[in-house]
Amino acid sequence: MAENFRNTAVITSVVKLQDDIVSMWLKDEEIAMASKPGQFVSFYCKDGSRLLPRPISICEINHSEGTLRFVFRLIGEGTKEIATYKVGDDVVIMGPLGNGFTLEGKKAILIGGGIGIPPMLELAKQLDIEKSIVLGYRDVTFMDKEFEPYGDVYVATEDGSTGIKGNVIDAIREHAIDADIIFACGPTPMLRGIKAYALEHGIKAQLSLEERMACGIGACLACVCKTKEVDHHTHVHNTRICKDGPVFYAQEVEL
Amino acid sequence: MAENFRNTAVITSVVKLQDDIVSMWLKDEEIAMASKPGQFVSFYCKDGSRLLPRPISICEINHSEGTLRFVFRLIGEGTKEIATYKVGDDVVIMGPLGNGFTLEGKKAILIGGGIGIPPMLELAKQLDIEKSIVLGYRDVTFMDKEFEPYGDVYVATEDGSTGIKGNVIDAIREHAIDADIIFACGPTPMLRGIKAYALEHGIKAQLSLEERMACGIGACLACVCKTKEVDHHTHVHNTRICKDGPVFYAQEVEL
Amino acid sequence: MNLKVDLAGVELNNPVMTASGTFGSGIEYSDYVDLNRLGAVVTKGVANVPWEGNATPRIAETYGGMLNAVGLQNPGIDVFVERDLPFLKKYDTKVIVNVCGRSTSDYVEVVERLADEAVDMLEINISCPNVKEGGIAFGQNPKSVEDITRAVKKVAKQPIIMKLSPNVTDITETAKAAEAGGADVLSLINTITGMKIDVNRRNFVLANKTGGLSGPAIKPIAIRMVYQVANAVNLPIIGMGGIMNVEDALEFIMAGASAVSVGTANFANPLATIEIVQGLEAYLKKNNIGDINSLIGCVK
Amino acid sequence: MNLKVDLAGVELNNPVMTASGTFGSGIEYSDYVDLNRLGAVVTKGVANVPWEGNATPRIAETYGGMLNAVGLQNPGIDVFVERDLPFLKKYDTKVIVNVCGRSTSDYVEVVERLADEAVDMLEINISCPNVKEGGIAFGQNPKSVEDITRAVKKVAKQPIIMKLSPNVTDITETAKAAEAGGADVLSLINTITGMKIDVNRRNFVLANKTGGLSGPAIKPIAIRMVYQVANAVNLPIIGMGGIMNVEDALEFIMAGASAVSVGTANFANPLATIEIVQGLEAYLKKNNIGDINSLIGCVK
Ligand SMILES: Cc1cc2nc3c(=O)[nH]c(=O)nc-3n(C[C@H](O)[C@H](O)[C@H](O)COP(=O)(O)OP(=O)(O)OC[C@H]3O[C@@H](n4cnc5c(N)ncnc54)[C@H](O)[C@@H]3O)c2cc1C
Ligand SMILES: Cc1cc2nc3c(=O)[nH]c(=O)nc-3n(C[C@H](O)[C@H](O)[C@H](O)COP(=O)(O)OP(=O)(O)OC[C@H]3O[C@@H](n4cnc5c(N)ncnc54)[C@H](O)[C@@H]3O)c2cc1C
Ligand SMILES: Cc1cc2nc3c(=O)[nH]c(=O)nc-3n(C[C@H](O)[C@H](O)[C@H](O)COP(=O)(O)O)c2cc1C
Ligand SMILES: Cc1cc2nc3c(=O)[nH]c(=O)nc-3n(C[C@H](O)[C@H](O)[C@H](O)COP(=O)(O)O)c2cc1C
Ligand code: FES
Ligand code: FES
Repeated sequence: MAENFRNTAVITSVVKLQDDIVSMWLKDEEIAMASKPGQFVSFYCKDGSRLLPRPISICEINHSEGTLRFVFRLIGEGTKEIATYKVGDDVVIMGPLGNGFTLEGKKAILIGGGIGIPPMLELAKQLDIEKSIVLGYRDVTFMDKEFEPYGDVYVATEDGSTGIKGNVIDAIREHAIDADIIFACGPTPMLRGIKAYALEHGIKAQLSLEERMACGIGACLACVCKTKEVDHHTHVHNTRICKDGPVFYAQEVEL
Repeated sequence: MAENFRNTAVITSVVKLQDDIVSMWLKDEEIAMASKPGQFVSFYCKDGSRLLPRPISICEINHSEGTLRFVFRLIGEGTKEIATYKVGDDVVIMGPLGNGFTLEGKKAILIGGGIGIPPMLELAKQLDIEKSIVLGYRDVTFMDKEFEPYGDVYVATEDGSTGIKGNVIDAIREHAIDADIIFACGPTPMLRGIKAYALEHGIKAQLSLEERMACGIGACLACVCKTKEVDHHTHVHNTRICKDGPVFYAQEVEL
Repeated sequence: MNLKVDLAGVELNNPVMTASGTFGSGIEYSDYVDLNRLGAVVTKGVANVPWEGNATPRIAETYGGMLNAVGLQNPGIDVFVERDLPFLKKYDTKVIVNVCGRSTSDYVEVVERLADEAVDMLEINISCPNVKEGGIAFGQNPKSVEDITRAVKKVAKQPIIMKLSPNVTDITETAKAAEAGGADVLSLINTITGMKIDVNRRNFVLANKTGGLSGPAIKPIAIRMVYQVANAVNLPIIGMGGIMNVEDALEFIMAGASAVSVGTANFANPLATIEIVQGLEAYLKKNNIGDINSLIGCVK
Repeated sequence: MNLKVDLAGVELNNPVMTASGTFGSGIEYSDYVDLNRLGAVVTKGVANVPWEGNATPRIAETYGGMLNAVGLQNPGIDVFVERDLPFLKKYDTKVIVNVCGRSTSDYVEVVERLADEAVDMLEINISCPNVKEGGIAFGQNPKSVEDITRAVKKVAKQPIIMKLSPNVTDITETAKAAEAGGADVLSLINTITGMKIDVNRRNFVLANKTGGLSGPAIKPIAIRMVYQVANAVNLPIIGMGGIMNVEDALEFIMAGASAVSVGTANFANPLATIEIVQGLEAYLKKNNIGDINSLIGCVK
């Protein structure tokens, strides 16, 4: 048996970070105990018109209380539904899913872009090495203060309203941040840039990818990404993000 | 403009009368003010997988408080959903719909069968003439005590556990109840029996019918019943229960 | 900002219409909807004589949709012309009469009868799955689609919309047949034949056994068919099938529909049509689009 | 109380199976579902060689359903036989291998290769809407359905299930063609071709543009087709399309299916199959029915 569960969790806190970003804590001891940074959880909507689970990354884990935190953006009807839940409400979730980050290296850069920032928080807490944290936003920042206890935080915004104007790579260059390992989550163009940067500088990089999912557990082959080598499951060049990822080494995947 | 509205009402009370029967009060002043006995209201489910409104008869009207009472049986997913709503919750309803009972006669029998009993309550309150009230159940009774202030109440149960053993017609015969007008709501076989009884005894009868509905307002022609004369809408022999009913004189309709 | 669209020379104030059979002749919904705000009202199917329709139950709810087997109950063209048309003419909206028949001559009779009436367009329903004769059987055969279209066009004074059935292997074949027969506009999709069984009563839910499936459940099929037809013929298309909100309407328009019809959604929300008109205005404004026509078929 | 059903001589412990492509080879779901409790596991489509499948996005949610255009990514028959079959043989459930191909010889090759393997039945997928060659094009043409069935039957040692496409005008024609070709069992329905457009990005949601619609949205269509086919041929039927719960499964059985496959529901609820097995037991008990076979096709 894999260490994952489909449970009815209870909501212990809901806070709006921005108009369209919600932070939510759920209590589920089994899932919390089994979780590690970089893994995700499938949220099942209550409305019957929405059948597929919504994958949301684990943002923080409180092992002693058996709780998990998720931070998500309201994109469509599913995330909007979940955002209406109140403290004490039930929600069916399945997890933890995926492989998560491998804790390694001596000196790390943690990079989060937009709604890819939340999963970096638990990683920042658990990764016990020297860390620089680079956060990229379009404009308004969120959660950046929460990273401060765990390392030097550098912010980049596209409109230049906070930190340096530009993207996360601009911030890394600007501040000449060096490292032997990169951990990153964010939009594909950002990950593509990070992959190029990492290869160029000979830095190992773990990238967390995203794709539309149906089963969330590796059965339906909806969520594949192109791989350099033949993948172990189908023996083609398509590996399952939900099961074999979402975290891959940069050189393993084609972005 | 017809005197009906599509509004978001607020639930002011929810009580279980039996395992599968719920009594619910809603506050909506417009609809309450416009309502009369025998009319119904369309309830719209929140779950997106259920598109069609659920027609539920008005059981009681409190004009001064602007509230309405509904009593319904949990049949399928829709009524089960509505039964989960709590005091303070919203519910979208449209109404009042249909024609309602015509208050007339000198001496009436009000007959309710099963879940056709609730709509007779407001009628009993508003119909200011001599009244016998005959209530038919399969086994366990509900609401029978609530009718006592308004007339002599006779109960019939199929299993004989309360009142006489048999159906409402048996009860009427048994107690030799006479009248110049019958008002009835209940399952079709019961209404068929009442129609026969009324014709046989030369008593006028207003029957409240039921059929599956889509629009609830007379546009889709889903909810017709066979009529004796050519109907005024389509000029065939099918009249719309939602718009031209649900209450018909016994001789108008074929059951 | 322009919401006006053109259907074979008929200019609609906006692309939002009602789907035949879900809106009566507009009278009942006029309590909730200002008909002046609609691009067109499409009436319930009208035949040459009154039709009784099918036995009840005529409808059944399904997951995200519904089945209907109303069977085209209608008062016939005479009552329609005397009672319903005068009502509709009071409004600043186009009037499209949906025509049903059991034979080609039935259709032709209604079309002739309406030739000099104040009707903007006629929609020929050759795709109703709920009647034994006519209806869907016509609509599944390219040859008969072409023949009926030609027969109707011969007597019609208004532009003719042929309403296609989705119950076919390849809808572009019937679409091309209608085009060959001289159709001015195509509308699609009519309902998809379905069935529901009540497992407790162990019987069909509908008296007619089968019914036509409509509602948001079928939208992806309808979008695919509109896209296919838009890329196969040179006629304007009225898209329908599961439109609940403005996003759905836009999907049809982007797939190639010049106008859209809203059906089942009226039952779930009587204000659906109006909300969609308002939603289109808001979408154009938000995205800085001057003319809705620039969105028609924009996704290739 | 008997839940056992027979499919062309293969006895299933109960009529509940998994729908091809939604359950992998059972490995992943075995964390949630005791495979011993299932009547059969139907594997993802397997071809003669590995297939890459389509580009992503491969799926899109729709109202009460989903579209998929996975495109039959699979490791090919060799890996399947070495890795997946031994896993499945550990369980007390029937193993049905779903076979896909781009040409008749592809299908034949896989069927031959499996002839002496511990496989109970083969399901031939001639109805996948998501591949350019083979798949649906075969399944829409009665002649080619018959030919492929015959070709496959010639080399098959296990009973052959032909999986029919719903994207046809009259499914009884392809059903009869499969029967004429010697099919032992029919399964229906595969997905219905659909499309979704993202109105904000103004583009198709799926990389493949179209995909196959599945889920409860399509159930009424599937029930109708199972009923039609059950009344047109003399073969056992495996019914599927939108089964979410025991009532849905019973609808298919009463319409004429001897067994049912659960697909999209696994995504919404990984325990769906097991809950349906339990639900069937409860239904029989509650209604005092001794044998589920008495319900097959009981609604006429
Ligand atoms: C491994 C993983 C982790 C994620 N973690 C987070 C997170 O921590 N916070 C967060 O805000 N978002 C996260 N996402 C994205 C999140 O899953 C989508 O934003 C969400 O599913 C949208 O659902 P919706 O109903 O609001 O939107 P809709 O667009 O209405 O959804 C329709 C369908 O598309 C799918 N979908 C839409 N956008 C995405 C997307 N970007 N990725 C995958 N599926 C999508 C939905 O799941 C649903 O099936 C993650 C995605 C993946 C794959
Ligand atoms: C005019 C009128 C007044 C009614 N008043 C009451 C009342 O006061 N109390 C009460 O308990 N019930 C009443 N009913 C019946 C009630 O509408 C149904 O029990 C209810 O719609 C079932 O919904 P569901 O989702 O629980 O059941 P499901 O069976 O899951 O419903 C599926 C579909 O069938 C329709 N349907 C199912 N049963 C009926 C039915 N008996 N009549 C009409 N449509 C049905 C539903 O509306 C829905 O569209 C009334 C019906 C009508 C027509
Ligand atoms: C209750 C009902 C009655 C209908 N009657 C007709 C009709 O008379 N003529 C016709 O062409 N289509 C008729 N239709 C089909 C609709 O016009 C429309 O094509 C179909 O319902 C798909 O759209 P929707 O999903 O928005 O409802 C009817 C549909 C419903 C639900
Ligand atoms: C993601 C996905 C993949 C599928 N892959 C296959 C396949 O490989 N072979 C096949 O015959 N059918 C395939 N199907 C079709 C299903 O087996 C089934 O026929 C269809 O989904 C209808 O059932 P459902 O509504 O329960 O999902 C697939 C369906 C889905 C949703
Ligand atoms: S979502 Fe099914 S394999 Fe990843
Ligand atoms: S429900 Fe539409 S006419 Fe009565």
